[in-house]
Amino acid sequence: MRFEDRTVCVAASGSDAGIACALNYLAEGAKVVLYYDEPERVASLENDRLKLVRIQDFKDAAELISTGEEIAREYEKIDVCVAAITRPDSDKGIDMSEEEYQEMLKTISSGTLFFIQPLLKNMMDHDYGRVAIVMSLAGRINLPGVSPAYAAANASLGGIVRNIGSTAGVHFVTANAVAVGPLSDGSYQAGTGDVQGIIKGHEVGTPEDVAKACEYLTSELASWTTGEILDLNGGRFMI
Amino acid sequence: MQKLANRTAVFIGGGSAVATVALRHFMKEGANVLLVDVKDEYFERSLPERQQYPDRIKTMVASCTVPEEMAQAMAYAKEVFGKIDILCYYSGFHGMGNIMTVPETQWNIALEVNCFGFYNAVRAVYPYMKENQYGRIMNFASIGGRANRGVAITYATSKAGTIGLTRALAMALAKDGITINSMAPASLDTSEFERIAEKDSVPMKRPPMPPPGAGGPGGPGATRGGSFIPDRPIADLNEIAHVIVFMCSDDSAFLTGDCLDINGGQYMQP
Amino acid sequence: MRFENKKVVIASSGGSIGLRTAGLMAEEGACVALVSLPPEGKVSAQLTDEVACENIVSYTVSDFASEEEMEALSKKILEKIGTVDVIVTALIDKAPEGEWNEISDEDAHKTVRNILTGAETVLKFFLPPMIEKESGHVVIVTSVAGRTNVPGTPWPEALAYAGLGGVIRNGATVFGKNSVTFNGVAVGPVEGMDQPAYITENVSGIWGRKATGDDVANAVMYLSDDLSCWNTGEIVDLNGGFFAL
Amino acid sequence: MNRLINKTAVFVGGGSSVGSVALKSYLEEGANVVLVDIDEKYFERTRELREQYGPGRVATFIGACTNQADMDAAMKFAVDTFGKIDVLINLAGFHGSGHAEDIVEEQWNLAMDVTCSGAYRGIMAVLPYMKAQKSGHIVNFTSLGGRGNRGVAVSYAAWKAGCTGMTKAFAMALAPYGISVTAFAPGTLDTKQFERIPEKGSVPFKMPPGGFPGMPGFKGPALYNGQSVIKDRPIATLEEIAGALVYLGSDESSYLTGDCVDMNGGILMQT
Repeated sequence: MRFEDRTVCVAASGSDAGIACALNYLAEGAKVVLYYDEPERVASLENDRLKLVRIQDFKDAAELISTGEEIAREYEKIDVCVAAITRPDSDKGIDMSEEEYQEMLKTISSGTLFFIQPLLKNMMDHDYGRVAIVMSLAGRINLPGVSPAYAAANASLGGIVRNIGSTAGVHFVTANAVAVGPLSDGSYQAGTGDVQGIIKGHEVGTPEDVAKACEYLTSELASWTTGEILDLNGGRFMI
Repeated sequence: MQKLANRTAVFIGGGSAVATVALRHFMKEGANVLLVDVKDEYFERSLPERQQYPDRIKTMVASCTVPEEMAQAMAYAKEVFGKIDILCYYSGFHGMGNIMTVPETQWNIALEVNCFGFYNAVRAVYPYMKENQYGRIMNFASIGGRANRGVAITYATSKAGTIGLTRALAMALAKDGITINSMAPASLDTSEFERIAEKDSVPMKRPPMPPPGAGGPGGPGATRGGSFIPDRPIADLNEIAHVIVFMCSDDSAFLTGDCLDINGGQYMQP
Repeated sequence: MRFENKKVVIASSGGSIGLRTAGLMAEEGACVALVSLPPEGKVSAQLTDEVACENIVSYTVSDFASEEEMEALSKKILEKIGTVDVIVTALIDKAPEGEWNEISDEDAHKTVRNILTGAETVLKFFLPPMIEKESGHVVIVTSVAGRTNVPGTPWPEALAYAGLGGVIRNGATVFGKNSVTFNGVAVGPVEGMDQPAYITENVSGIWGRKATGDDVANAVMYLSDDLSCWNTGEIVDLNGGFFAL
Repeated sequence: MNRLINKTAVFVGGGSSVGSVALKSYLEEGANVVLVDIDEKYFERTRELREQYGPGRVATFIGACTNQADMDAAMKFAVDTFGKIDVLINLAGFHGSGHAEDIVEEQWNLAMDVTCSGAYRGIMAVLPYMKAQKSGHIVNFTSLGGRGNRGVAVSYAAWKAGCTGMTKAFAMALAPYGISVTAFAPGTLDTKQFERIPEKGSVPFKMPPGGFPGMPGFKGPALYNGQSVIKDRPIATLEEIAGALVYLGSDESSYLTGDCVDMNGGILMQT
């Protein structure tokens, strides 16, 4: 059991990737706190080591910070923090209204940062921490049919990862990202082009693939990998 | 739950320090391993493991630069273990000099070992992996080929070339369910093992590690990246083995053609 | 005149990139030595009628990767132009088509030699003047096939073009202390170049047109401009939006 | 000296030090320029230069990139003054202060609103004009802080990276109209020649906890240096930055789109 005495906080919104991560950490023996804002995604989850936390609005920094501080007090030591917050990309592209634009950025970018903030403070206090952020490939490479807001939000996640890696490394906290192509549950779309993988028999990424990649990036032995973005897209884009 | 249960791996350059530590992890995860290297002397490093698991570790002397020897190695692995699932390519060659001082021989050896040797190994293992429509291939490149490092020109060019080669082969072999990835670690802590000079290498006058900011072979910013993790300027080999286990297990089923950077934050690709 | 009395050496295996770079730089006042493969009358003929200016001297060499030939040629060129301010390499080669494991070792080595070892050998013999006077620019024209996955790329070409990326970064790092900058331009399909099918068909930029020799020449001139001496290790992705990192 | 003959450029955040020096290069290359910024005092930096070239070549406009109406008005003013817009350079940016574990939401939102949304609003405002003429160059001025391992504020790193990412989406969306969109990410700039004007709403920057590699007081291994590899050249001069902006704004780079061009002395060499 690779995460036996570890406490893991996962934020899942707009995709099953976060749910798969939580299940994977539970299977590996961890105590898991799962933030969610879509009840139907967590309806079937049942485990004594799992704590479900309902978030009203991932755009609300105050709610995320107070929830995080409460979780940190309750569990005293947070070890791993995985953010898988996304929104479907609108097909309006550059005709997106200012409200839709703000909604996209505030949910994906601000939601991810303020989910991580209180937990990161706890990790830095006891000099151990692993942060993994799931982002879309659209934030990393130029794809046709991607709205600028969706690309900006996901690209900012890459900036957050590199910044945490550069500044929190001195407290043994590493931060990495998994850049995924479209997943089998329809989340993390990446524009209108053909972005399917090329591996025979496994052309579309699944939430479990993301869970395994996050497990790799957040395990104890991944202590020297930081600021890296793992391109999990089945060989569609190799950089 | 073991990640490599009854998988068979072939380690080309299996006598290297990294391969020996990775071997321990592969044993823990339940794999069988054939170690292939150019001299028997390399295999002394893994003597304890070989004594503990006599039937799960085999060794063979073969050179990655000779296609026939690679074919023989793969045939031997098939004969002993019945199938081949994983290929790990650890062979490497540093070479020496910069663009103006590099001898042509060293340049050619570096390309031969780091790039064409990997191709020879992949071509030799392909039939066995195509048979099962399953394969995990790992190519051990380096940050020297990926970022601004003041290393020898032979090393930087051949490692950058082998990362490009990995992408091309990943595209070609994806149709058979085979994933190929390269990894680019920074400096490694191989102090546990006594250093054996690389075959045909000319002893490079390795400058003592200059303090940061001092003019080393590269400019002020180039000599040594240094990591963001305290007391950890270089990698522990178990961390590198952890990456190799991930790249060779089913966990990385959807990852191919990628180059994984393990460098403590010295180089963060945008 | 951006390149007033600058001495430029261009190593090109033929086609519009070498030609237009020579032409545009000469128009901006540079004195250019254009080295290319046996022209069979192709390159020099195009050159004379297109750009009738005496600043460009054309040389031919049979193998860029042969040290003897390049040493002799570099002596001859340096005697004529005295020193070197800018080196531009634009070497391409076509690996044979066919299944990845059916490319003969000999063909594979030939392709890597012509693209990668050739560029390194050119630099080996034309860098010394730059190192002595502690200023200069090197621009290596490479391909998008060396930067990312272009479907159908023969592996020897992917290897060679990716290796050029290594030459650029290592050269930039090692010779930064001599204030010499190394940069690259990763091109996709270009008008007037004899390019393999996987580039012209699979690298579909969004402009719906190929780059022209002038586009590439302008990028090369940006990277070798005196105003770019803090720009090193950079590779400009000039492929019309197929791949942009 | 005519790489931008009878082109019209709009610099959003043109009062910055980069904008002031780029103005000189653009005017020398024959372009008309409109500087847009939030306060008259920013334009003091280029007073003599603007007087030397006169209102026929350079104009100023007070407008905030945090407000779409201001941006629309600025673009209309530019078209009314010079007849068209060929180049838009988004120079406005906001550092913000604080790191991932302690940044306050207000600083984070300001950086988002100026660095990323500011460029977005500038592009949306100029779009009708560039679509009509079926040509144009848009350059987003981002930074090495958003691209590599730098110890900058998390708001700066995140939103400069966001702006670079957004550039790629705009490049793909606007190519059918013949508009190229590129990002330019320089390293540290030498702005000593201008007296520093603190950004509106900014809070003094504090070093990351435990210091930062290469700086005194860093608790990590002392091996990190992460500086320029070029001798005696730790930072960029504004003339070099202006030279790059001339290339990116001129028709010489009309085939280049979506790419982020770096100028950082080899600190980060994107592979």
